[in-house]
Amino acid sequence: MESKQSETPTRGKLTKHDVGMLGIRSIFNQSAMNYERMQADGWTLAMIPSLKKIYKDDKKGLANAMKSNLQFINTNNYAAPLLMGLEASLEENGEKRSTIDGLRIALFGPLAGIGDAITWFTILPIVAGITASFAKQGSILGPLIFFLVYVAMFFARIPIARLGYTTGTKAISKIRENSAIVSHAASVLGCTVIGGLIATYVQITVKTKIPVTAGHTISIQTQFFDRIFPNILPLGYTFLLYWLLKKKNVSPVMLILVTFILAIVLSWLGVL
Amino acid sequence: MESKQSETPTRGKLTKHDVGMLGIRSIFNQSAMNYERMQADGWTLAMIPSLKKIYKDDKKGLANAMKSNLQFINTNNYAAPLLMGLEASLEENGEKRSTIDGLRIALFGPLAGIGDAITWFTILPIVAGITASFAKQGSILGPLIFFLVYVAMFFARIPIARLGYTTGTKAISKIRENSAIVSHAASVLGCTVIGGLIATYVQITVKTKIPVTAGHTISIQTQFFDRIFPNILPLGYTFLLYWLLKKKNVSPVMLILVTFILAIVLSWLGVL
Amino acid sequence: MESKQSETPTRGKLTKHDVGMLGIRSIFNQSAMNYERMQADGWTLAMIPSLKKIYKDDKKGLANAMKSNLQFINTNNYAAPLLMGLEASLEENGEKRSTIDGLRIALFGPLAGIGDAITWFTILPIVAGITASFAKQGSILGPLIFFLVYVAMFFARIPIARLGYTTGTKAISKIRENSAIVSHAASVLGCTVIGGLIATYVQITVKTKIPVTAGHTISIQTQFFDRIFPNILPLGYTFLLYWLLKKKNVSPVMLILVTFILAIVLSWLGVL
Amino acid sequence: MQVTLMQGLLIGLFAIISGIDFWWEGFYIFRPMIVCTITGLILGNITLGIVAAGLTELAFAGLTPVGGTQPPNPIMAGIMTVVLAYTTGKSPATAIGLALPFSILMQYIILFYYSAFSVLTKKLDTYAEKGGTKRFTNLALLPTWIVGLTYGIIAFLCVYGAQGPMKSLVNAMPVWLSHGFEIAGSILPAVGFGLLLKSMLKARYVPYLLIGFTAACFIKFGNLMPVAIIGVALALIEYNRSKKDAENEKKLKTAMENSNGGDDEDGI
Amino acid sequence: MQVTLMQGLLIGLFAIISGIDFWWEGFYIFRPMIVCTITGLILGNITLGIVAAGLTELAFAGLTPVGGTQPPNPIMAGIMTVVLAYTTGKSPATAIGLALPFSILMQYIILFYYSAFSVLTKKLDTYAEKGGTKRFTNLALLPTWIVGLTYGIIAFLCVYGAQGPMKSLVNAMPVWLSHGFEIAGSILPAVGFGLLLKSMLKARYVPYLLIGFTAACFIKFGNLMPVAIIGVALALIEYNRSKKDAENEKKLKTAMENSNGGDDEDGI
Amino acid sequence: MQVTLMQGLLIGLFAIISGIDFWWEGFYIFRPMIVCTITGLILGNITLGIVAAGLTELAFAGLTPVGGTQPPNPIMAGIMTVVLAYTTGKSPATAIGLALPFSILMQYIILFYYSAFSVLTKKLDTYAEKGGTKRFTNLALLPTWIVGLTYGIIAFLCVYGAQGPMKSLVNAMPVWLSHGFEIAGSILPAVGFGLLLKSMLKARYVPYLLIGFTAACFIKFGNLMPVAIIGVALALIEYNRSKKDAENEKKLKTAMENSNGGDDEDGI
Ligand SMILES: OC[C@H]1O[C@H](O)[C@@H](O)[C@@H](O)[C@@H]1O
Ligand SMILES: OC[C@H]1O[C@H](O)[C@@H](O)[C@@H](O)[C@@H]1O
Ligand SMILES: OC[C@H]1O[C@H](O)[C@@H](O)[C@@H](O)[C@@H]1O
Repeated sequence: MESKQSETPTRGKLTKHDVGMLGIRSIFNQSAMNYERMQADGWTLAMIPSLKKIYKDDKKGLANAMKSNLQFINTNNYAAPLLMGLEASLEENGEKRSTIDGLRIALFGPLAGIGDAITWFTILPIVAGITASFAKQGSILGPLIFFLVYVAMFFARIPIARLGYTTGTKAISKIRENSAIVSHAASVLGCTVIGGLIATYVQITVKTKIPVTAGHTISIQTQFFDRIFPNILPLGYTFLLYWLLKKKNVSPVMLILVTFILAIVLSWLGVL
Repeated sequence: MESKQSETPTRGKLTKHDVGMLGIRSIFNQSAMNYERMQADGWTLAMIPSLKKIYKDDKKGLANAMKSNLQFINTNNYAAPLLMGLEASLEENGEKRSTIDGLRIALFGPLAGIGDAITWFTILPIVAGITASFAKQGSILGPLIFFLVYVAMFFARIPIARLGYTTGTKAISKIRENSAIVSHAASVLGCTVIGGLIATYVQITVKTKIPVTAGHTISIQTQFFDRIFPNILPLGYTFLLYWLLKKKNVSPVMLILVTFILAIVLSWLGVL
Repeated sequence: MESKQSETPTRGKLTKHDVGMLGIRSIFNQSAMNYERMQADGWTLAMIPSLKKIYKDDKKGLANAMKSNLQFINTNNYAAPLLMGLEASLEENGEKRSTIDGLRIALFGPLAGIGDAITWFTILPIVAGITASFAKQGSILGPLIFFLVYVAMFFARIPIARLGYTTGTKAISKIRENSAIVSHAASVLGCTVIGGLIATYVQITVKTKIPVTAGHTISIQTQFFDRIFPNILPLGYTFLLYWLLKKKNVSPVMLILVTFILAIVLSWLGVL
Repeated sequence: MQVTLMQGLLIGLFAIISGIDFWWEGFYIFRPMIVCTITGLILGNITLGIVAAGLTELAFAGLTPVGGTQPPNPIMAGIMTVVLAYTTGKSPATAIGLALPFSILMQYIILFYYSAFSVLTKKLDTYAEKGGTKRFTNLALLPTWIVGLTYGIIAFLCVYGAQGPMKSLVNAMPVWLSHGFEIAGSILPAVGFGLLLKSMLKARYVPYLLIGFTAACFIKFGNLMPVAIIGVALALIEYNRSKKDAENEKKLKTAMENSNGGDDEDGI
Repeated sequence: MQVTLMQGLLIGLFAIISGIDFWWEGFYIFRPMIVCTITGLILGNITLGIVAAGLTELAFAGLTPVGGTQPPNPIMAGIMTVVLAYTTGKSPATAIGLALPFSILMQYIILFYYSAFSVLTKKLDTYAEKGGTKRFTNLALLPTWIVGLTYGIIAFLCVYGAQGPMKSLVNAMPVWLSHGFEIAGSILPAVGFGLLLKSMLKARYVPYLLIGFTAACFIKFGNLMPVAIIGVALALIEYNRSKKDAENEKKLKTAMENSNGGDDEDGI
Repeated sequence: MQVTLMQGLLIGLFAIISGIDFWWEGFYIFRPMIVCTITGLILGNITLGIVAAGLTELAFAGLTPVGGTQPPNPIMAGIMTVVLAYTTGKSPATAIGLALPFSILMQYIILFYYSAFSVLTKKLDTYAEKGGTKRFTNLALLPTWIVGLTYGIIAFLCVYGAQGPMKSLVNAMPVWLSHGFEIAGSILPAVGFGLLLKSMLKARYVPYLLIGFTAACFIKFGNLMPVAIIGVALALIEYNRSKKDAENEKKLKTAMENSNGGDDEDGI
């Protein structure tokens, strides 16, 4: 403890309002989105006022913290304030840089998986499905409810950031100890939902039919692939991409391009 | 061992017949059912002859045992003989009061969950479903089979009590050691089936429809709640009650009353 | 290590080609199939050239190895080359007889379960289902594809044998250590699929209907058994057989005969 | 048709017996399946009784007293369904609805008794402290006799004494009220489950509750067996695991004890 | 139509080849898909053969020899379905039923051989003890040749030699008998699964059996993949867990050994 | 109908605002539900806008930017669906298809920006090293303004400037091409999931991926809740287990340290 005190003699303290504002500022998370390090620049931008208050006159410390925050990150935008609040509390408490950076890096992936499943693939379809029922019949209630839900979602960033912050403050020692366990459980949840996402949101349907006799054809999709396992093509293609990304270091843009070209060519050939 | 011997110098031994009779006497379990301590009075009533035989002239010990048995208990009525048999064997063996009472208290909850799931929610619907097929067509086979099944169920109390007793006798040291494990596994099973019970046996269906345009309405139930998760209202209401019972110490009678009033008011308003 | 060297001073080494041939020879696995020790004789026959090469002039060792291989074994025929390759690598490395035999005996059961599930109950229905669609319309594509798939399956024995062999060679120490873990995981998978197999491939449907009133009957199957649990009779009968095999040491031929007689009698009575 | 005095008395007697059976949950002759049949028998139209038994039993399938709750009373429901069908000539299916108020009346009385019998607990404590088994027995059985008698009287009054007024009262009851009772009946199990959870649910069991709930939502089947079997499987897995853990901990403890520990203050 | 001698001999020859293939489970040309097609080819009506192949293959889909059981024989079923359709002019679908007795006849013969070949084991033991690989090989292959020959003879007799009598025998068979065989076929896999369980099932695997069974009961799909994938997932979870356990135990053991243990008698 | 200059400008303005909202993923006014409604309002036919909103929102339900991918652009799709339905008089359902090329055009532009903005990272590093928060902020916000402006210009041009040519271009586009884009859109999420897996998937998580996949294949439901709840249950089980493991390891470590270890080289 003493050693920490001497290391960071002048760490400032964030108020409840500061942390709330950090939640609001998490909106900047994608302000400079790019393929090199995704949200890293916007992330740092969001953190700046908090870091300034924490490091006060410690210019060196601030610069150091900013640089460390500029590492690759890509997470869900409603999970971001949680992680930002957590990070802020760790910074404030003068945790080691490696602990702070390690925790952020360990958590952004699982949080992306969980957050996407909750926001993009559960809340959005529910809200869209319900409000579209209204809208399709011309009722203004549709867009109105939709708007109100997402305004609420936006302001939820404030309590989410605070949650991250207090979790951090209250439980810094626990978190350091349990970070592996928390990230393990988060990965379990994340991988389960990604499995579900692949089955639900990637759609590949082969149109080709093999003519066997005059007037009779056999559908590759329904009489071949669907008999092996449902959604086997989406699973296979996702794993192909995973393999290319992980083992062959192919860039995502490349894969997007190839997917587009493939889709168009196969559409032209009448296969898809 | 020696210390136990000296403590309980004159413990009597139950015969096979005694234990069977204990099973039969478990019928008294609800004879004085009340909201203060549920089955405790009836439970003790059922245990009396066994306790008397075990404690023989040890008036003090008997009084002590009876008092200890008068603590709150509420379990399934086919699980009761099992627990009674188990308790009898522990008493007989002169186990510590705290062990005996601890085990009874640890097990009655899980056993209630499991027992209810088996008797009320599996056997009863099966037997009722099958015999009603007969009865609805006027065949006496319906009530006859129903009656025979439940006579058999009643006499099953005898072997159930013996099972509890021999488990106890044979495995007292094991049980003391494993009581935590057994109760843990029982709770896993119990909670799983209660989850299922909530989804199956609590039914709340909102009738309200929101008019959107002339002639078109949107159903709150099918187009809102059912799209979020099936049976979400039953789950939510059960958890509300759980929270009131556990954290706010509201009495069950109160909750039953409130539920009734709510149901009638909402029926009057046309919501349910 | 030294002690091993002295024990097996002249162990020969199999070439890649030898192991491939072992895979091909696994075809002999059932060449002398019988109820006393099932595939044991054919298994040994398949292993002979490999054993000869490994034991070279060590006549004693060869005889010993052959005898040990003549113990009861019954496994899936596409899993056999895997196990043979594994065994060959262990023999080559001069592992203790008890390790070799122990591993073979521990693994053949789980591998039978898994292999049967994959080959007999997954690949066969898929291939049969798909090719029958063609054949039923008279297209030669049906038998053709069927034939090609199984020719490929046959030659897959070569890489399967090599896989077993390299797994063994590379990981002998690991395998010795992990054999319990691997066999445990294999049993988990095996038992899961056998559970599925029982529900899918054993079919018992009671035809009896109980007349309740004039013109009305109640079906034992749909209104009784199916209401308790789907496929409850197949499960019960399989467990009865299991119990007879395990606890009463009844021979399988006996059970097959009894099953036949039962089926015919019950067919005659109109029960099945 | 009219119910004769003799029939009324017999039904009252049967109500006492089945009432005690329900109080004790003994032979399940309190279920509509038996109640309706016997009532039909007493009224001289057993076929009507049996048909009503089938219908009423199904209607009351989910209405159970689990966790110390009280559902609409199956005995009064069973008796009155048959009696009303017999006297008014309506179909048994319609009669079930008309019998509901009687069923709910009895439900309230039992609920009242559940609260009332709490007053006996003090006295029973005193007897127990003195080891007075005889007096304990007598007092602990008292509620049973009270309940039985109540059933007899209520049943007789409803069936015989108040045939006319009851009929008009039933007809006067607004739909929303009886519908309200019906709804309450299908929500009430929640109280029982809440009570069970109160005594069982710890944080570590939440996943199993979720699994059971989700399984029941998506497995369509007429009883709880599938969920129960999943529960058994999970419980066995946990049992084996915990046993292994316990063994390891034991070994660990032995190891720690052997290492004659001066620095034990770090151990948990 | 009549089957010529030449055709009969050719079918006999194919029966030898596919019979050995079935005995060895080699190339799966013993499945009706191939047997029917080739028989059709030999009889000069390949289209009939292919159509029969599709139908018979599906009918025999679940009839497998797992766990050392013998199902109704697919080769005789395949041959006779095509031959009977060809000679009697009935549709292949009807012919499948008529072919069943032949199929069951062959099933019995194989069952007999399974028992009979047990007599060879002693001799083989002796050869093995002496390391006599040559004589071992010859003897271990003998059953194969016997089985092959049997197939050839039976097939030829059924197809050519006994066309007339066979036809009348088939027609004389009562429905309950053939239905009985059919039923037996669909129960028989239970023996195989019982044998597998005998060698695999321990108390700790019961939960997985239950999970697999329940999953298969409620997941409607044409093959076992879904259950197998659930099994793979569970096996992987157990594998990772057991590995971790083993590591811990190793550490524990090291710890216990280090604590130079005088009081080791408490350890398990 | 024609779009007036004023209307074109207003739509351009709204495109800037919602474009920035999409870039930031802020208030979700970039979803077709809002975009169509506002566009309808500007064009003076809000009912058309709302109806189109319902249809387009559903059509774009699965098209999300997860994992850093870019789906066909929802803003341009929303604007052009309403505009094309308004100007050509076609039904909104048809107009969705016609609007797709505009949507894909914008998708490409954003994809280009994702690559292009990488050039800023070096400069931002320098600012950060010097702690220059002011300049850092300005530069980090620059992409946002560029993107916003681009939306405004493109939207104005498509809506007002190029009404005629656009119409003919749309009509000239072959079916296979637009179908190809459609297909690509429904495959693209795979890239996002691949990216997520890249950062999360280790061997020990494969079973959970399989369970999630299989569950989603066989549980028919409109959203991911069931799978998510199963995932939560499994995660909680693993959490409790890992915690217990960690405690045991801690104890073990204490034990090992206490046994003042000379032979530590065996420990792992
Ligand atoms: O729920 C446990 C238990 O609660 C009450 O005591 C009774 O309703 C029993 O029928 C039930 O089994
Ligand atoms: O069940 C294991 C195994 O048993 C027998 O040996 C044969 O029927 C094989 O086809 C099967 O794979
Ligand atoms: O997948 C994580 C994350 O990836 C990108 O940054 C964006 O598309 C977010 O919407 C998404 O949540």
